[in-house]
Amino acid sequence: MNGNQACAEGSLAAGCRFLGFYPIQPCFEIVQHFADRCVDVDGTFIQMEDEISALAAVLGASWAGKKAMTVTSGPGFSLMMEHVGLGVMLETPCVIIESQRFGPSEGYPTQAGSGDVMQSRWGSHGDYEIITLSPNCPQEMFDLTVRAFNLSERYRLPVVVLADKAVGSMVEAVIIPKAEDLRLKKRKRYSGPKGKYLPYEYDKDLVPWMVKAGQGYRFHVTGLTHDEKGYPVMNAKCQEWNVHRIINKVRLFSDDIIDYEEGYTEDAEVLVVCYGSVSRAAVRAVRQVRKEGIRAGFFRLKTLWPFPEQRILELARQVRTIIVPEMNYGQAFLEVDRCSRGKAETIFVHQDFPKVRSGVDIINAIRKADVKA
Amino acid sequence: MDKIIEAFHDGINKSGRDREKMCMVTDIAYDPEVVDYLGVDLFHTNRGRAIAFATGMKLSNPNLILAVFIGDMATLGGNHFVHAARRNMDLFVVCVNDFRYRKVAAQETPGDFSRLEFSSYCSIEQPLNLPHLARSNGAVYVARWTALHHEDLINSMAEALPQAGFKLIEVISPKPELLEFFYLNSEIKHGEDTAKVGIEEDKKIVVGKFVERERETFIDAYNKQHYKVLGDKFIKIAAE
Amino acid sequence: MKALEAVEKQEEIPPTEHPMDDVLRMDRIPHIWCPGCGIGLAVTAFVNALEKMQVDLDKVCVVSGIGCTGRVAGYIKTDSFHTTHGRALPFATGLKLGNPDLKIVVFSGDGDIVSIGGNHFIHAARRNIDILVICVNNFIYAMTGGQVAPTTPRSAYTTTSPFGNFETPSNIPQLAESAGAVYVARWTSLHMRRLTQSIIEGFQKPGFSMVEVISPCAMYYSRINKLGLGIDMMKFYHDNSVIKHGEPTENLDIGFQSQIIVGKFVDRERPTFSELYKGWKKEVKTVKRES
Amino acid sequence: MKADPKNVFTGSHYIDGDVACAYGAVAAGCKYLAGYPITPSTEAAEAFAVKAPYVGAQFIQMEDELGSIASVLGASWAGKKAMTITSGPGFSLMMETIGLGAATETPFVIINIQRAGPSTGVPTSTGQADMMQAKWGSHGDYEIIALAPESPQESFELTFKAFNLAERYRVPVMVMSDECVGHMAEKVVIPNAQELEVEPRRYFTGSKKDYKPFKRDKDLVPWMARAGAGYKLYLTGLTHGEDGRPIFDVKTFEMKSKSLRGSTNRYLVDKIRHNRDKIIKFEEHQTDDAEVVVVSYGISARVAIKAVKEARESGIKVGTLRLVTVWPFPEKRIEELAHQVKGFVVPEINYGQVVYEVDRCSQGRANVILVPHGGAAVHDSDDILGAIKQAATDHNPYDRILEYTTALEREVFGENMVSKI
Repeated sequence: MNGNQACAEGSLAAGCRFLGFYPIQPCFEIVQHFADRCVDVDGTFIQMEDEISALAAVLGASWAGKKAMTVTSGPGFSLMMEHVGLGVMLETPCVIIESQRFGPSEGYPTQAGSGDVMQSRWGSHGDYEIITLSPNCPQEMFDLTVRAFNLSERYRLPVVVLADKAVGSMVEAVIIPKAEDLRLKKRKRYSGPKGKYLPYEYDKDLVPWMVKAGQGYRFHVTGLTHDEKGYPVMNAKCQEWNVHRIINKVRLFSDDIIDYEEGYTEDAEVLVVCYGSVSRAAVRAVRQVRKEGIRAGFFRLKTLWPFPEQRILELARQVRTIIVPEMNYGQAFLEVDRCSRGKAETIFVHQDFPKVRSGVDIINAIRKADVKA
Repeated sequence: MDKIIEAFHDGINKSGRDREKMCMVTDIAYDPEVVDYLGVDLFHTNRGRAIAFATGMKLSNPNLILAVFIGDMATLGGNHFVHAARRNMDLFVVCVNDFRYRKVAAQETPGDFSRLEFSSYCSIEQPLNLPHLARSNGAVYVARWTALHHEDLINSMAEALPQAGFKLIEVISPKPELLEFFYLNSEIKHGEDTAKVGIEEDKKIVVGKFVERERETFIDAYNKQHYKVLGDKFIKIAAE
Repeated sequence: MKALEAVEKQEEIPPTEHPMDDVLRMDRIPHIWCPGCGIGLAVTAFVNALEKMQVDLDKVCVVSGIGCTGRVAGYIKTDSFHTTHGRALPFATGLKLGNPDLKIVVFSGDGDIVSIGGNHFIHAARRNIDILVICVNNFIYAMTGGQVAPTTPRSAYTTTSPFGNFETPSNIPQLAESAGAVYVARWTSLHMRRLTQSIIEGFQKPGFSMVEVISPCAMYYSRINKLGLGIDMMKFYHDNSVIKHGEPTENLDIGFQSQIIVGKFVDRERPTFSELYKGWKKEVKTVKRES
Repeated sequence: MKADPKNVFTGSHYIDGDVACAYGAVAAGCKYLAGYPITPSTEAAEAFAVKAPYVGAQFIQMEDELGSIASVLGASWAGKKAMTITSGPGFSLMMETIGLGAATETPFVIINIQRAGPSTGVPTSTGQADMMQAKWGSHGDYEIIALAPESPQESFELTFKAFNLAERYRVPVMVMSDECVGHMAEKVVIPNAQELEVEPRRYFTGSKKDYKPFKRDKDLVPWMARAGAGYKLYLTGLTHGEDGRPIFDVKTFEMKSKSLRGSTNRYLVDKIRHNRDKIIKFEEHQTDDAEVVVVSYGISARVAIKAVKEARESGIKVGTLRLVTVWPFPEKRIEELAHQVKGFVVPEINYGQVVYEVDRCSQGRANVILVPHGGAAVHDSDDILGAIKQAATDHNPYDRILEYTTALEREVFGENMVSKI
C-alpha cells in the first residue's frame, strides 16, 4: 500500500466521514481512495469549487457532528489560510492533509518538497498555535493521520499532516490494526441542560465542550472575538481572554502532543535533526557513519509544531554540532538554531532540486563536522 | 500543437490584430513552444486567477489585447469570470472545457467507477452552463465549439477578437479519443437561447454563436463618467 | 391600556413575553443596525416565516458571512454560525452534507454573497444544495463605511466611487437563475407579508432557493446620495416597486432610483445534490457488489 | 529619478496613517490600486480613489482579495507600479498569489493594516500578529521585504520606500502597518518632489532577442520587460529557468542548479539575503552603554518610549532598537548587541513572533523577555517597564523566551491564572 492510500485508510479508521476537497497534484490519490472506500462506510465527499470552500465545508461538516478532513497541496493550502484561522477561532476539530510540493507558487507539481513547514505554523493572520505532524513512511501516514484526528478532537483545532509526494507514493507494508485496537479520542461533548450551554466555557484543559448543530442547544459561534456565550465582544479584555487560551491550550499541553524519535543520541557528538521524507536519508546516513566510528545520532521530529524546544536544548548541551537537512532553504533549521541557544554549532544542509536524497550530502556534512572537532 | 492554439493562431491572422500587442494569460501550463508559435507574451498565473490578472493588465495598459485561456471550467475563477463579464472588461476568454481536470486526474479512478470524474461536469453533479452564465452577466460575444470545428472556431475567434468587451468562446476539448464522439454529437444552432444550451446526458451538444451585442466597456464607462464629473482635470489611464 | 395605566401610576411595567422571544436572542438586543435600516425588517419577516411554518427550530441553522447582514446569525436563536467573508455558503454546504436533517438558511448581504462569495453562490446553485439564501441587498458595503458594491446602481456615489459609479451592477436574480437556482424571488423590505410568504416557499422548497431583499441603507447609501432618511427610502420603494411575478430575470436590472421590479420569478424543479449523490452511491454499491 | 511633482501633494497635512499610505503610493508613482473593502484599511483605498483620476491612476474595487492581488500582478507586468491594500483576513486570502508574485519576481506593494486576529477577531482594533505570516504565509521558499511604520509620517515615507525597494529588488514588499497607526491622525509633512528619489523600473535595454526575464545582474536581480512590447515573454509560477520557461524535467533542473545558472528557486531567497545589508534599516537609541535593549516595531515602539524613559530615569541602562525593516531581520546587529547586553525586551501585540528571531539571533547570550498582548489595544507601558526591570536585575540565563505576565492578563484571568510556560 502506498502512503496516500494509507492516509485515506487512516482517516477512515479514525472515523472520518466527510471529505471536502478540490483536485490538486500530488495528493489526489488520497481522494480517490477515500471516494472508493467511503461508499462502504456511508461517508460523504464533495468536490468544492475551490480550496477556500473546501475547508469551509469541512468546518461546516465538523459542526454538524462529522469527523472531517480536507486534502490539498501547497497552492491549495495557501488558499485555505483564512479558514485555518476560522477553524482556530471557532475551535473546530478538523484535519488538513497537505502533500507538499517543491518550490513556491506552482513550483514542481509532481515533486516532493518541504517548504511549507513555517507556513503551517504562521500562515493565517493573527495569533494562534497549531499542531503539525510529519510522517516519513506509509505506515506513519496511517498512524499519524489517526493521531491527527485524535489530537484535533482532543484540542479542538485544525491539525495539519505535512506529507509530501515522496511519502505519498512510496509503497511499503502498512499494518492496519483491528478497529478495536485503535484508540480513538472522542470529542468533548456537552450533555447538560439545554438552556445552560455556553459554547466557550472551558475547564482545566482549556478546551470548551462541543455540541452538534441540530441538537437543540441553539448556540451561536462567530469568527469575531467572542465571550463564553459565543457572542461577539469587542474589547481588549475579551481579546486577551480568547487569544491567551487559544494559544495556551496547545503550549501548556505541548508535552503531551510532542512526539519524536531518537537514535544513537546517548553518546552522540554530531546530531542530525530531521523530519518527513528527508529523515529516511538522514537516518541512513547516521547509520552509515556510525559504522565508520563517527559518533552521530539522529533526532526525528514527528510533530513539527509545537516544536520540541526543551529536548533540542538538552541535546544541544550534549552534542557539539547539530546538522539539519531539509528540502528547503531553512525553515525548521531556524527553530533548531534558536532552541540550541548557542550551545552547539548548527549547520544547515539544503538541497536545490526536487529529488529524494541519497544522503551523501548529509554524510559529508557529518564527516566534515567530525573532522572539524 | 494543440488544436485550439492552432485555431487561435489562424484566428489572430484572420482578425488582423497585432501580435506584439497581444498577451495570453492562462491558468493552464502551456508548452513554452506556444509562445514562439503564436508570437505573443504568455502569462501563466495560478489556478483560476487568469481573468483577474488580465483585468489588471488591461487597466494598466489599455492598448494590450488580452486573450485569456482558462482551463478549469471557471470553478476556481468563477467569481472573476462573473464580475469581469459584468464590468464588460475588454477580454477575450477561451474556456477550454475538457470535462475534467486533465492534469490532475488523467489516470482512471480505481475500481470500476468510470463515472467518478472530477470536474464541474462531474457526473454526480449537474454541469454549469457557462455560455448562459456569461450572457446573463453581460458578455458581448458568446460562442461554443468543439475542438474539431476547426474552421468555425477560427472564424469565431477572428470575429470576436476585434470586438470591444467581454467575449467568451467555450471550446469542448476532451481527451483525444473522445473528440470525435463529441464532434459527431453536436449540432450547430446559431443564436440559440443560452438557457437551452446546457450540456446534458443523452442530448446533443449545442454549438454555435449564441450572443453578439454591444455594451459599453469598463474603460469607456470609466472615462465617460469621470469626464462628466471632472472635465479637463481628469487624466485618462494610458500606457507608461 | 394596562401599560398606559402603569405609566400614569409610575409603576414598573412587568416584562411581557414577546412573541419572538423564542426565536430571537433577546440577551443580545439591542442590535447593531442603524435607525432606518431594512435588515431588521428582513429578520422580522424571517422570524415570522419560521413561526408560521411551525418548524422545529432545533433543526434550523442560520449561517452568515461578514457585514451588516452578516450579524443576523447572532440574533437568531437557532444554531447559528457567523463565518468569514463570503464563505457562508460553503460552510452551509458542509453543514448540510454533514447532517442532511438540518434545514439551513444562509442570511447574508449582497457584498458577501455576490461579490466575494460569487463563486460559491453560482456553484451552490449549480449543485442545487438544499439551502435557502436570503440576500439583503442595500447597494453598498455598509459595515466598512460605504464602498461601491457590485450591486451599486450606476452613477450612485460611494466612498470608493467618489465621482459616481460607472460599473454595471449585478442582477442577482438573473445570476441565481442562470446558475441553476430553483426558486428566485425579490422583495423590498417593505413587502413584509409577501416577503414572509416567499421565505416560507423558499424554505420548504427542496433545492437552492434565493430571496433577495432590497433594503435601504440610511447611513451610507442614502446619506452620500442625499436620498433622505430610511423612511424616505422606504417610501420611495413603496411608490416605485412593481410586482411582476414570473418576469424574465434579465429585465430585473436596478438603476439609480429607478423602478424596482419585485415578485417571484423562478419556481422550477431540479434534482438536488443530495438526491444525485444518493443515486450515485447506490449505483456504485451495485457495481461493487457485482464485481 | 525625481518624483513627478504632479503626484506629490507637497505640504503639511493632518491625515491618518491610511491616507498617508495612499499619498505615499501616489508620490512613488503608483498608478494602479486594486482593493476590496476591509476594516481598517478602507480609508487608504478611499483616499486613493479620490486622487486617482487627477493623476492618471486607476482604482478598481475588485470582487474579492484574490482578484485584487492577481490584478495587481497583471498591472505590474503591464508596466505600472501597482499595489493593493488589505487587512488580516484579506491578507490570508492573498497568500497563494503572493507566492506567484515572489516566484515570478513581480514588483508590487501590499499594505497590510493589521488588526486583532485570528479569523475575524476585532476588526476595529489593532494587532501585530501578521508579522510571521508576511514572511511565511505562502507555501514554498521565498523571501520578501516587510516594513513597519510607527506613525502616519512614516506610513508615507515607508510606502514610498516600499515602491523603491520593490522596483529595485523585483520583490513583493509589504508595509505592515497596524490599525493604531492607520487610524491615528497626525501631522504629515510631504516634501517637494525634488527631494524624493524614485527608483525607476529596471527595464531591459538590450536587443529583444537577448532578453531573458530571469537573467541576473551582479546583485542577483533580473531585468524587467513590458508586456506587449514584443519580447515573447513566458511567465509562469512553475519552477522555471533563466528564460522563464518551465523546466519539467528534474534532471535538467538538477544540472542547472548545480551550475548555479538556471534555476530561479534558489535566487528567490538569495537575492534578498545577498542584499540584506542594503535593505535593512533600523533605529537605535542609547544602545552604546545599554544593559537592556528594547527591540520593537510599529506602534509598540512608540508605547515603549515612555517605559524606556522611565527606566533611564530610575537608573537602568536601557536602549532601544526599532525595526524599520522587519524582514529581512537585522540578525547581525542583534547578535552584536547580544554580546553586550544582559537582556532583550520585546513588546509585541501578539503572543510571540518577532521575538523568536531575536531569541535565535541572540544565541543564548542574552535573556529574552516577551511582553505579550492579545491585541485590540496597545501595551500598558508599565508592563514594558516591568519587563525592563526584570531583564536588568535577572542575572541567570533563561532556557527559553520568558513571557512577562502583563497586568491585563492578571486582570482577565485573576491572580491564580493558568501558569505560564
